[in-house]
Amino acid sequence: MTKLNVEQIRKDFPILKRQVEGKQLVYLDNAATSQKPKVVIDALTEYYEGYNANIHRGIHTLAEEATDAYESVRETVRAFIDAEHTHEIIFTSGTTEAINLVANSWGNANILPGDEIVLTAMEHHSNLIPWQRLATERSAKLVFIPITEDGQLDMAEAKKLITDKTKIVAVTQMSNVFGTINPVKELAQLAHARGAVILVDGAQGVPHVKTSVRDLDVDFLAFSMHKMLGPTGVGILYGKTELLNAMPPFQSGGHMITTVSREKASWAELPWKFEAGTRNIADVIASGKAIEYLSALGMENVREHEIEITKYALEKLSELGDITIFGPKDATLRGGVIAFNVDAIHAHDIGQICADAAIAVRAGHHCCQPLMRDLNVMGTARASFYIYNTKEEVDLLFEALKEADKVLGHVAVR
Amino acid sequence: MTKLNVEQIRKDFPILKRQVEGKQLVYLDNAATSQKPKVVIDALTEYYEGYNANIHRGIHTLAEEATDAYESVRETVRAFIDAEHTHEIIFTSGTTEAINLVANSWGNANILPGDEIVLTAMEHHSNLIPWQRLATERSAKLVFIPITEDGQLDMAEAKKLITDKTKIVAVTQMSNVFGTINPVKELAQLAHARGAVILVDGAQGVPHVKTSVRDLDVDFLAFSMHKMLGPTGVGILYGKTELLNAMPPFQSGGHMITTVSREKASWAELPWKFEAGTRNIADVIASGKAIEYLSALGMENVREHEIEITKYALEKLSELGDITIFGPKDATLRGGVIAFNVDAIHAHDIGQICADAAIAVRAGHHCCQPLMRDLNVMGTARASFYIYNTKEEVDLLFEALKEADKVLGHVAVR
Amino acid sequence: MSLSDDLYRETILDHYHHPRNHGAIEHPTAQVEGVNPLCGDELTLYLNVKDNKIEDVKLTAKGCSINTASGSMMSELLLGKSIEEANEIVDLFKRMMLDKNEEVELPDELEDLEALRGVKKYPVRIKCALLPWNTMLEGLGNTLKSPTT
Amino acid sequence: MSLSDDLYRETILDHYHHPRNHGAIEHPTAQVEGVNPLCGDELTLYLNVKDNKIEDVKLTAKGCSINTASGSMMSELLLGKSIEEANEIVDLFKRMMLDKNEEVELPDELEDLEALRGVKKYPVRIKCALLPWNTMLEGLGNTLKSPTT
Ligand SMILES: Cc1ncc(COP(=O)(O)O)c(C=O)c1O
Ligand SMILES: Cc1ncc(COP(=O)(O)O)c(C=O)c1O
Repeated sequence: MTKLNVEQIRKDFPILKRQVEGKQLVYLDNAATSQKPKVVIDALTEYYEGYNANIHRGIHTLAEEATDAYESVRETVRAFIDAEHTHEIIFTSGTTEAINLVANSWGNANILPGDEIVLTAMEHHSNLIPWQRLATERSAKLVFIPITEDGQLDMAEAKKLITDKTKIVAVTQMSNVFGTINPVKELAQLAHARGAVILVDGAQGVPHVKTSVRDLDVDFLAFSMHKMLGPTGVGILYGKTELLNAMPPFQSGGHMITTVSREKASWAELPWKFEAGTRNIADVIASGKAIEYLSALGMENVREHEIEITKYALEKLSELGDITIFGPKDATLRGGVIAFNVDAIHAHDIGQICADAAIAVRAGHHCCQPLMRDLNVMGTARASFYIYNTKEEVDLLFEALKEADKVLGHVAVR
Repeated sequence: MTKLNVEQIRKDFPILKRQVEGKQLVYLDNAATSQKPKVVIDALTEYYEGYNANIHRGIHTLAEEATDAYESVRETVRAFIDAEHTHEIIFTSGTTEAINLVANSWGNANILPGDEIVLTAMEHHSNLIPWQRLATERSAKLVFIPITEDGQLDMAEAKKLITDKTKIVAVTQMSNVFGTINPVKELAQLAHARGAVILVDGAQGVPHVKTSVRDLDVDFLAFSMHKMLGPTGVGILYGKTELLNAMPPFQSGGHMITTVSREKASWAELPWKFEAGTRNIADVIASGKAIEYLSALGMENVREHEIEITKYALEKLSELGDITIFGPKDATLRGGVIAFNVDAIHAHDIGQICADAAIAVRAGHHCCQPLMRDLNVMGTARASFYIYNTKEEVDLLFEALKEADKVLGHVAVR
Repeated sequence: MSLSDDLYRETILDHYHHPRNHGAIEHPTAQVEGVNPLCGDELTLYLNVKDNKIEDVKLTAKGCSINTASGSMMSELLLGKSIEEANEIVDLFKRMMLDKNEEVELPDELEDLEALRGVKKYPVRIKCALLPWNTMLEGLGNTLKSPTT
Repeated sequence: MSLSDDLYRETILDHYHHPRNHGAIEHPTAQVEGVNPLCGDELTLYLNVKDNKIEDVKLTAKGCSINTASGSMMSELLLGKSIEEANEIVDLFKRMMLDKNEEVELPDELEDLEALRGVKKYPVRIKCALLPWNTMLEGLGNTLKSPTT
């Protein structure tokens, strides 16, 4: 057994008691969004029942309390990802907004015609489409690092593709399809050696792998709190001070200015320059509790648990003769995300049969249509694990897949 | 007494029981953010403890339930503002994002050098800076409708300033300083007569005044749920179908596409085209409860209550000889927002003395620096009311202001 | 009631495992592609309409069980029907699938389609069931526009 | 403890109502503007430094009570001090206001400044209290750069 006391952890998540049509919920859709422990849910109630107020500039007591609570989460996040400065932490509405912010603000200031933007073949739409639009607007070129047979980045190709023309490398820390954990530190070195910057999409990585922006030496890191025990509606953008300082604001409105006349405005200091309008105060405060919860468990222990359950699942599911599992075979090279297909059964049908067994898995293209095309599949089913998942749940998944294979399998592909 | 049962309503808001250093909280900072009834807070807990899941495309039960709950709020909002179609309701992170979306997406597609953007002298920074930036980028011109002595729009000037050069009129429905309710319907007619569109900043208006986008015939309406009993982190953009259809997406990422290749993507239908990435699912669902709560009270009754308390406050506060109250004298012309200064006392000092009496008011420029300059003040104090405020609370404010005047007043201006 | 007993019950599984009218028509009077971009399901419908009558219909589908079964049932029911009759049946089926109040009843001759009613519990999959039918509507429209080619 | 007894207690109110060294110096050795953009507070500081000594200091301020009182106290305490002494006092005061652990103690001669310690409960207003002192730092720096003009 690993160092996580999973039985104890499960008690902290009220939703895990949920029954679906009489059956105990088995939640294996964590790559889409994680469940939330009671401390996080309670933080919302405490805020709204105790000290809800708009932050910054308020002099009254509630406003002081709310401002304090909100701003202190910045420090919690800074410590969690080992950033140098608190002002390098920007609260956004999600990974997607964080990446849009960089593509828009940094991109428009730095990308010129002919420049190259290096992505990988396994990017989520959120780390692809903003760059497509930037490239189109500024006549830049997208370059894709290809992937190997077992879903890893082809680093030999990466070395060739990252050149003096490269202005930015934008890469996912962990694939939401393969589970592959990419060599971000090495990519950062390659980028920096060519004078390029690197943005890391940490939506899947940060919740599962201990992440130090200083050790990895990345310039931007984007991630979403809802995938790591936090509420919906909060994302984080980390950026290095010099880069953030040189960037114009993305959105504009209240609280991101110092002085405003009718014709022009000057921008506030970091981090407020990038936080226009009333923020998602309650959810940021609750996000702090999510990070504290994860830190108390220890990210090394989280990782160890996930390796163990992933290893078990890879072995168990392989017992189904008809299954295709994507991504690295070795659980230590990947996070707890397993995309698979059973026989020629449509992923939706697998999802549905699992749902009938109260097992939540995802089915579809996982916001990775280009990758699906490369893999020559219309979609896959996907099971993804987190701190509260057990081997018994993997066994239940296995049973449901056997059932699917029995009912729907062995069809001549039409 | 009005038709609102304020005593009953107060019981629905847990925070109103709060004591600040032994004194009963008096919350008069509603224009910054409102408090939340228990049904809204409980909706968050119910979601996270019962059916938290990422929406759209999910086949499992929780995902179906979450998608249903999220999408049904769109219909709730549609009905509340009397829009024609549900797909005209876009969920954003706030008024600020909603206006940035239009300034960016509609603006870049429609504003050419020499075009004019008509604003008013009383706009909030959120409905000013996005247009400043657009105007700068596209060499367009900002035109400001001036205000009269008592804080109303000078409509004679408006008629002259809205011309064939005007491409958009962007105006606040209610001033967050004066409380003035602007003649939006008339402005919409003026704009449309010149072939321009109109965007209404409803951040202050929609929470307090029954609003029908069809009756007003506005093209865009932006507002924030946190100012109308909802949680932080949710705004609404209403837009007419033809306009929204013709606009490119603002942010891009997951869920706002139909097909994506490496090089390009095609956009989903309305409303999803404008909702990139994982949405603020829990808070949107809770926002539905906030609107249901307001609808059950009846917006006419909300308005009636606010007129009554504003009338009372205008009279009561005027008893302080040294007070300057901004905005219309007639309570039926304004919402429940009263900005004022007492003697030459700095607004921060007023705010602080009120805070000592457990009274939450705001002090400063209220994100309206250009207006402050026009009024020749550094800032003002501001009390703002909502459905749970009472005349007794106005009396307490009055006492605190008397105290402030005694302790700090009568200073020669330096 | 679980899908294993309900959604995938016998009729559907039968049509899924043995889809009727599977294949292509070499010289169809109409040929239409249907796509459900959300899940990637694809389908090609071939029609042979002569003298206002559906003389032949064939389908090749790449989709889930619902999609395949729904297309198979449709082909069986519409073969031999007049364009007006076909339109009426499509219309009735679509109304059954989209109506929230369960007020649409099917005549006996369409009772196979009852098996698809269970899909309504799963909004995401209603589109899968409708894809063949919407594609058919397009095919019938094309046919009408050029009735003799 | 409420501000009426605490933050605004006697010393502060005294300095607010009767600010010391209020006004301008006609030919100062240094003149600096200070602004707190967040609340709009403005302040002009005039210094007359000769032979490394603050011979005269005057202030005109447009700000809140804290800002005014803080500037007034500062002017009283720094008048007649050497630049080094002044810098030390500014430094000590800033540390007192910014230190979270309440470890900074003030010597008896600066005891008036104790009155401002209460402001620390109100983070928004710490900036108001610091504005005159930060402006002074700038003034002393300017003076140092051109010590004989
Ligand atoms: C008139 C007006 N417009 C816009 C806003 C901005 O709203 P939000 O901060 O919720 O984006 C506000 C709120 O402060 C406002 O009062
Ligand atoms: C790898 C990856 N990047 C980006 C995202 C987008 O995150 P969000 O939807 O929270 O903005 C996701 C989540 O779906 C993801 O898995």
